[in-house]
Amino acid sequence: DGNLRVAIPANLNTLDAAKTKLGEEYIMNFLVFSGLTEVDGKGGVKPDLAESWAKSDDQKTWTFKLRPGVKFHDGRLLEAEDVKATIQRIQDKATGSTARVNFDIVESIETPDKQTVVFKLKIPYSGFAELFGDRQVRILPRDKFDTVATSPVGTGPFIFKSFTPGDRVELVKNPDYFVAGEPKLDAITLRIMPESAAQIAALETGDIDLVWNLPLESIDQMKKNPDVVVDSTSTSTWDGLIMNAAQKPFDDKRVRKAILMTLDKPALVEVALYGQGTPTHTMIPPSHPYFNKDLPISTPDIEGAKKLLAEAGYPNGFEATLYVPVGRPTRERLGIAAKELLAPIGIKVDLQRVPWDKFVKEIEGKAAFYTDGFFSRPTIDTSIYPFFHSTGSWNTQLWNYKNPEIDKVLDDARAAKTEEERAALYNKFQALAEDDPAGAIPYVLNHVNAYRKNVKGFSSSPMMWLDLRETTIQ
Amino acid sequence: MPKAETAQSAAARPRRLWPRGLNGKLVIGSAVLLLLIVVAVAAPWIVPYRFDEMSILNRLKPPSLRNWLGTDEFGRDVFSRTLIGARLSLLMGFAATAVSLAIGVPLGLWAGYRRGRVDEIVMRSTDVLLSFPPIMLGLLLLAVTPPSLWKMIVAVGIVYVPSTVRLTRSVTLDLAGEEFVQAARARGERTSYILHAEILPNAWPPIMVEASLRVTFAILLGAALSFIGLGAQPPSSDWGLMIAEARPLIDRAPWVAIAPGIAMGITVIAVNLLGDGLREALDPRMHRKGG
Amino acid sequence: MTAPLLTLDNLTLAYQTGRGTLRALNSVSLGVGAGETLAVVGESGSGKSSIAFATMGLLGPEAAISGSIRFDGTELVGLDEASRRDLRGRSIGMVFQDPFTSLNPSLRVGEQVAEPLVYHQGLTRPAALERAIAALGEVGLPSPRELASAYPHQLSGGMQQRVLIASAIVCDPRILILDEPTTALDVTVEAQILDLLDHLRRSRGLGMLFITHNLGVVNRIADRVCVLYAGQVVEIGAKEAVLGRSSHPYTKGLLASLPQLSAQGRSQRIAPIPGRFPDLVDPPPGCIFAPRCPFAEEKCAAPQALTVDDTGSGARCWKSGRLPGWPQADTAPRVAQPAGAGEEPLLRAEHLVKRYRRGRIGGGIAWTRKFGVLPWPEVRAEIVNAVDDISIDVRRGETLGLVGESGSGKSTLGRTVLRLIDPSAGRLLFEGVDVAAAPADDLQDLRKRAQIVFQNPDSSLNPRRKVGDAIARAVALQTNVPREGRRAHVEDLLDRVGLPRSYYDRYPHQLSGGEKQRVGIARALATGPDFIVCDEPVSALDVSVQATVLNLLDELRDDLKLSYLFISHDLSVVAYIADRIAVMYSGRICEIGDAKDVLSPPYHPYTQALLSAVPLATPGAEKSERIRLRGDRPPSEGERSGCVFHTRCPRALGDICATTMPPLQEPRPGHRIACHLPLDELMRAPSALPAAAE
Amino acid sequence: MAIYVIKRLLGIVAILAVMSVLVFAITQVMPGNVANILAGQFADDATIKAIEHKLGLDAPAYVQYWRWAGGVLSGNLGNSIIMERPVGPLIWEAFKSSALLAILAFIMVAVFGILLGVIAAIRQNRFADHAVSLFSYVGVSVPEFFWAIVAIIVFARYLNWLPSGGAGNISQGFWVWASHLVLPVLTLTLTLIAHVSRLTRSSMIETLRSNYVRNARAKGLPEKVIIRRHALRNALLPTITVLAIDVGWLLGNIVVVEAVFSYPGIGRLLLFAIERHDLPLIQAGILLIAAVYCFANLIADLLYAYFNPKIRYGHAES
Ligand SMILES: Nc1ncnc2c1ncn2[C@@H]1O[C@H](COP(=O)(O)OP(=O)(O)OP(=O)(O)O)[C@@H](O)[C@H]1O
Ligand SMILES: Nc1ncnc2c1ncn2[C@@H]1O[C@H](COP(=O)(O)OP(=O)(O)OP(=O)(O)O)[C@@H](O)[C@H]1O
Ligand SMILES: [Mg+2]
Ligand SMILES: [Mg+2]
Repeated sequence: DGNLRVAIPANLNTLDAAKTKLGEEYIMNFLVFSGLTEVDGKGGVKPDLAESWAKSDDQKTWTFKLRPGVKFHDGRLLEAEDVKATIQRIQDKATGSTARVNFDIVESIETPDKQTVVFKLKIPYSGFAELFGDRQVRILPRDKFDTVATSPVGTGPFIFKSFTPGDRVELVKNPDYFVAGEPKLDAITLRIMPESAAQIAALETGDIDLVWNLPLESIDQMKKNPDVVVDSTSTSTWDGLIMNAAQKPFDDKRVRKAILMTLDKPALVEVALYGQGTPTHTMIPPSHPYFNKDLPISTPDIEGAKKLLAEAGYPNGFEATLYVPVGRPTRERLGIAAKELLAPIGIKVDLQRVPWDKFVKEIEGKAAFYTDGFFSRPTIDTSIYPFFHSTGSWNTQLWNYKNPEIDKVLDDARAAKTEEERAALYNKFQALAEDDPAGAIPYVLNHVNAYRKNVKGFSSSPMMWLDLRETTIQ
Repeated sequence: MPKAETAQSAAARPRRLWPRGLNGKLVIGSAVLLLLIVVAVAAPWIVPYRFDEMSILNRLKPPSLRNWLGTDEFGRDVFSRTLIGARLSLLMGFAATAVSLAIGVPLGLWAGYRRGRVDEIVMRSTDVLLSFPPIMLGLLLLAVTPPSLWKMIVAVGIVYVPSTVRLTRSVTLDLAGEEFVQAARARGERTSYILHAEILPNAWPPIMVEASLRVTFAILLGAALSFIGLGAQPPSSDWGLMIAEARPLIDRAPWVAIAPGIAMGITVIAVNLLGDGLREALDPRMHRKGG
Repeated sequence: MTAPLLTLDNLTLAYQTGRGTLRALNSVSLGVGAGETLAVVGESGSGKSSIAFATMGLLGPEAAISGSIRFDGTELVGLDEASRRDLRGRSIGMVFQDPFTSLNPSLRVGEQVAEPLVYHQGLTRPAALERAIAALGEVGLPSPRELASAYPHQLSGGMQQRVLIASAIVCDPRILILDEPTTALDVTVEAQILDLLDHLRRSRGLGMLFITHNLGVVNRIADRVCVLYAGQVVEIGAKEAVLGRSSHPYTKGLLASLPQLSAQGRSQRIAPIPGRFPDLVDPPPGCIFAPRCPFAEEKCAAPQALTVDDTGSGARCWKSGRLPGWPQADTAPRVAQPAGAGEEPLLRAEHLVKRYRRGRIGGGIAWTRKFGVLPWPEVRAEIVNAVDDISIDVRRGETLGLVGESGSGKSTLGRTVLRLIDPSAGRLLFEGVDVAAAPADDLQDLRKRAQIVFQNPDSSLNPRRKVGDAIARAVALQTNVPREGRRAHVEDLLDRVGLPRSYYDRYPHQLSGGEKQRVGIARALATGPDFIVCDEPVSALDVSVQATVLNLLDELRDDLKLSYLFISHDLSVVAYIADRIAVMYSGRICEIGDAKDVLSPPYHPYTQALLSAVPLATPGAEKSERIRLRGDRPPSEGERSGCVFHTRCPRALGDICATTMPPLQEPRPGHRIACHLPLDELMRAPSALPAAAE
Repeated sequence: MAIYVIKRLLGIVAILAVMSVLVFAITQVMPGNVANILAGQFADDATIKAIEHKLGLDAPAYVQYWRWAGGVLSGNLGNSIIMERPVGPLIWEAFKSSALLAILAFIMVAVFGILLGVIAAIRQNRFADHAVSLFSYVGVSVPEFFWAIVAIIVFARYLNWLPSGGAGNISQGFWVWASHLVLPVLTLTLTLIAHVSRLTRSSMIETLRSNYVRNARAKGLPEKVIIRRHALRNALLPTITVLAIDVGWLLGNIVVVEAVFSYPGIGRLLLFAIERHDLPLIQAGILLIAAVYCFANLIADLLYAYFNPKIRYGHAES
């Protein structure tokens, strides 16, 4: 039958798209809901619920035209008011949506008619349409906000049927999906299976058709199985050593640079990712058109690093506590490897594993030195600006990085009118960031799915969600 | 005269302080455990490699002459890590038991000897603690503060306090009725002296037997907590954490999980043997003569 | 003599132990005929139970057996398990010593009695149960039908023992083996059981192999007696011959060790058997009794043979025909204590009360109002009146004996007067100072001057301490002997109680029962007390050891001018040692007075019953009239009005006994009897003691 | 007896009340509260404040507790803060799944534990005894997650006999449903059975040496009857108590086993709640588990009393 069974590793906290924070939840966002626009992960923006959009010349007024006749799963027609209410809900701090910061720039929302939404921005912003392709920015029916967390109603290709916490989510085909002929599957079951051994066994025995985000260490093994296809794609999800420039000794760019120079990036890809990743300069993945190909991936230079440290006043190195979050294995491994790699230049690392919630509350954005990592974001600007611009919302919390040259490059890129111009600016940004690193970003991760041979029409998305609209089972 | 009778049958079988003939379980158990302790203590000097020495090229290698038990995902020598892990796991087991004894035994002695209200309060508190399934209590306690080995030791120790209190109390209740305790009171001893010099030495054997079995529970509970992520902190690693971390690799590099698993198995079995042996050796009922 | 049903021939039994092979039985030969009672007596460890187990085939794998056991022509040694099982219960019944643990706690007694019928005679369960009920009736249990559905713990010890007997005889066995069937029971109950057994033997023609260590019991029940010492039969023969004209030194010694019960009081010290029971792993060569025998000569170094004459009597001693009487004790004769009537008593208890609360699972719950309003559930506890309004005094240099059945509250009283237990009410004057309610810290004087010796040699010493240290601790606490002098002081004390000084460094398990008891006495003496509570100090000991300890206590009293509160359930022991006797029943004193007054009429009915129940070891010392109490188990719970004894009193008057507290009558000064019966009525009671022995 | 049960029930209620305060207090001092988690990474204080306010977490602790307790008293367990759904049905569903697992495992442990123990006792120091000892030693010597993973690899992956995890639905047919339970139940049983079998063994050995068994032998009863009627009944008394204690272990082990076998039970739910500080869920989960445990103990005590006439019929004077 046309029921695709998918294994996901963790339970969902919420089904409310605005509040989602986990990869597993994002899968749901794209299966059940739609956004105004869709980002293809290669920088392109496509229409989704919005048929078309236009921006004013000052890039401050954005007008979206909704696709007509789109129905929510409960049968009601989508209206502009729904879009407005959805965005306003995201803007409400009490909702606790991580997408809120993106909409700080919105001054007002108007709905001149049922098919039109007009956004007035406080600043010019060329990437505004891309924001609507973001994970949390799914359009919800404005009369169902109360129940969306438990029984979501959207406009997406699949209709939510049931959720047994800890066990499974069941979805069925949306016959009224606004793209004709899609989806092709009749139903989807997301099975929650935390133990990788269990996932693999289930896939191999055919209990499961697809394992989402296959554990990296199982990939080699999985590839040997003739019944299984392992599909890998490069993402801009990255891990890094966060160094807080507001705290000693990382306030000195030479220290940061010395640490970066010590890291053997290809080796870290091996150790932390079992090879399932790509060394990079910043979060721009090598597969991206903006990636600076002229800049070589740095090779370890112990002597050079020692010299820099000595210049910075640490001829014998120093001691530092490196925090790693428990339950994020790639970042744990990165931390453990870093401890070893930094030893030759005299940096003695005291490694501390911290439970996730404590890590979020007490370490992230507060400690001087820790490993962390971030999901791919829909646009290069949203991936970089918040982290590297001195006013970037995450920069101020993460590493307090200030580099006027980078600020200027990033601002220019926002206002850039052509692709070439933007590409050049981002190339320059990478060179600057390599010279004056904020932290050490050794690699971007691959996203790997494994599925049985009879699953067709599936390809892994660099954004790590599951696009199952074209997928079929034979 | 029931009392006179018990006296007679007791007279017929002299109370034994220590086993006359050593039993096999006791000998094997203590020999293996002793060996383990020696290895654990000496581990830093006898391991072929540093336990956290990584070699990326050399990772997940199967057992060989170079790495007797193979290497793990960071290319660390599993044999060395297993030996070093013995320190943490044994420390965990013994220290947690020690904690539970340090808290539980005095409380149990006190409650059993004083009876009355003190007893009531202590027993009701243990009732509450006992109503938490062990792992839950550990979880809740550990969730409060950042994990670290000593906190885990304390948490696991606290998990076992109620049962220690109960056991000590019941032994004390029995002993408090013994005539040598009455005699001590008759010559005007203080309560503290009676508790530590008259009752405690005689309460030790059953407590020790229980405690030795509890060491194994503590090791296993510690492993379960490590599994959940609240245990030992890497790169140092107890066996539980080693198994937990090696688990995704189990079919790719089974030796990484099997080595600490077997080490743990041996330890637990040794302690169990020791405990059972002690129980058989110390429990006079086990030696009851045929008639 | 009929042809024996059960014959043991050259039975030898060895246990494999950690220390080596233990020869528990050595060529034992004896026989029991139908309708005949053979009593096997001997000290603890002499191998009595081993005979029983060997006969029943209940020995463990550690036992190696040789010789022959024949039952009705069948050889039992080496018999296969199935045939043995067939004999057990069907042809040979057995009753064990301890009724409290010999019944399955989770089966109704009726079923336990009926069981053998089902398996041996193939009866259906209901039919078997009917027969079991009949058997329960036959052993004298009241309302057997109801009793059959009771659980063992609901019965008293005496009743349990009857149930055991019923289950042993229900299949009509021809031989009944009884292993100390009355040792765990009170004398009054023991007397009932002995009567019952006697009756059964007569009515059913049972052959009985009766094992006991009590020569009095032997005298009551046996036709023939077999005296066992260290696994050897040392003397065998008709009861009159063995007990009356004993021809083996060991038998003589046993008899001489018994305190004699007589109204005459005492002046002669008892003469115990010296020495210690041999180690059976490494027994002495030659005559096994020679090391302890006062008549031993060189010739005794050879092993002795048992020579049995044609009446079936004989002794394992070459001198047997020519032995003189057992030597008198060589110690000084006892000093009679002056009455010391006028002076202030050392210890005086006035209206002393100790109640225990005993909660009961599933027991009552009462709703009371807490703080006047809140309904509050309260568990209704049972009140045990362990000591119920008792007034006694103990004068200087005097021994007050306290007798009573088990559970009558003797120990509680003894411990309460020492303030080891806090009394619930009443006054307690030690040398005129009230210590009943004094805070624990003010008791130092009492702790120094009043001490206690316990019953149980095993539990009275801390097994983890050297005996010397245990004594030294008391010296350190309560005397001002300087630290350096303590060891010497303790060694002096060990001397005093007749232990070698080297025992200072021994642990309790390295001592025999009698030695431990001596250590207990030395410990009590360490504080230099004036008053010692002796709580059944000899009850757990064999007669010969008991005798030496009694002598020791007696001597100490004379030497050190001690006062004793001497607790025992054995009237002969109390009669031997006490100047005055208090008889206790269910928490109350029913009679108190000078020893000779209490031991001669007028008696309290309870005293009379106690006295007539005591089995005496002298053949022919038949009592003029036996008084038997109904039932057993004195109730001590709840609110009690009237005489506590009225439920069992053979002479109860009627309602008045149940409702009104009996008055205290004083036939002679200092002799008080609490009874409703008028004095002259009490006076008319015949003496319960045998007519003055000599 | 009824009164005793009522008393015990009141006791359980009291224990649960105390425990709820305790759990509440512990969650109050846990680092990181649910608002931080809801707000996500790098949320500013204002956002956290806003969320706290919306959830009423800014009220004083006692008010929060009272709000919760008031709800519980009126039969409302509150909503899971994270999942935004009522705790009652959520817990109940998970509880039912876990209960199934726990009950099956418990039955296995009880039946086979006792059986093995009895066999070992009867064949003391012979082959069967040693085999049982070895089996139980091995069973307890390694943590349950190790066995669970081994079981998955052997039975699910290589032999492909049984599903590797998850819960079956009875609508998929009985065998599908049952096959999902086999491995978790097996794992739970393996780690607990030793406790029971060893205790049964030693108490059986002890009763076989008791005076009343000796007396039964003296009555010439067949060995089978002696073991069944006389020894077993009494030997099982301590086992009952141990089984109750094992319920506690079972409830603990279930957390781990559920995680490995992706079994949607209360253990995982609770772990999930603790990780996210979802107080109403934590409270309800812990109290439910504690209640189960208390009831298990109560039932054990009642059974103990039932099988022990000394308690059932009050005790005689000693
Ligand atoms: N199963 C056994 N293993 C080793 N020694 C035993 C065993 N049973 C009895 N003995 C020893 O054998 C000797 C005789 O024991 P037995 O029980 O027959 O004596 P008893 O006369 O019945 O003593 P008591 O009056 O104490 O019951 C004792 O020294 C005892 O310690
Ligand atoms: N701690 C206690 N709690 C409750 N009841 C008790 C306690 N101690 C003794 N009793 C009860 O008090 C009564 C008297 O006991 P006590 O030990 O004084 O009797 P006894 O005459 O010394 O008996 P025995 O001859 O058996 O030593 C008994 O019914 C006993 O069960
Ligand atoms: Mg005996
Ligand atoms: Mg007593």
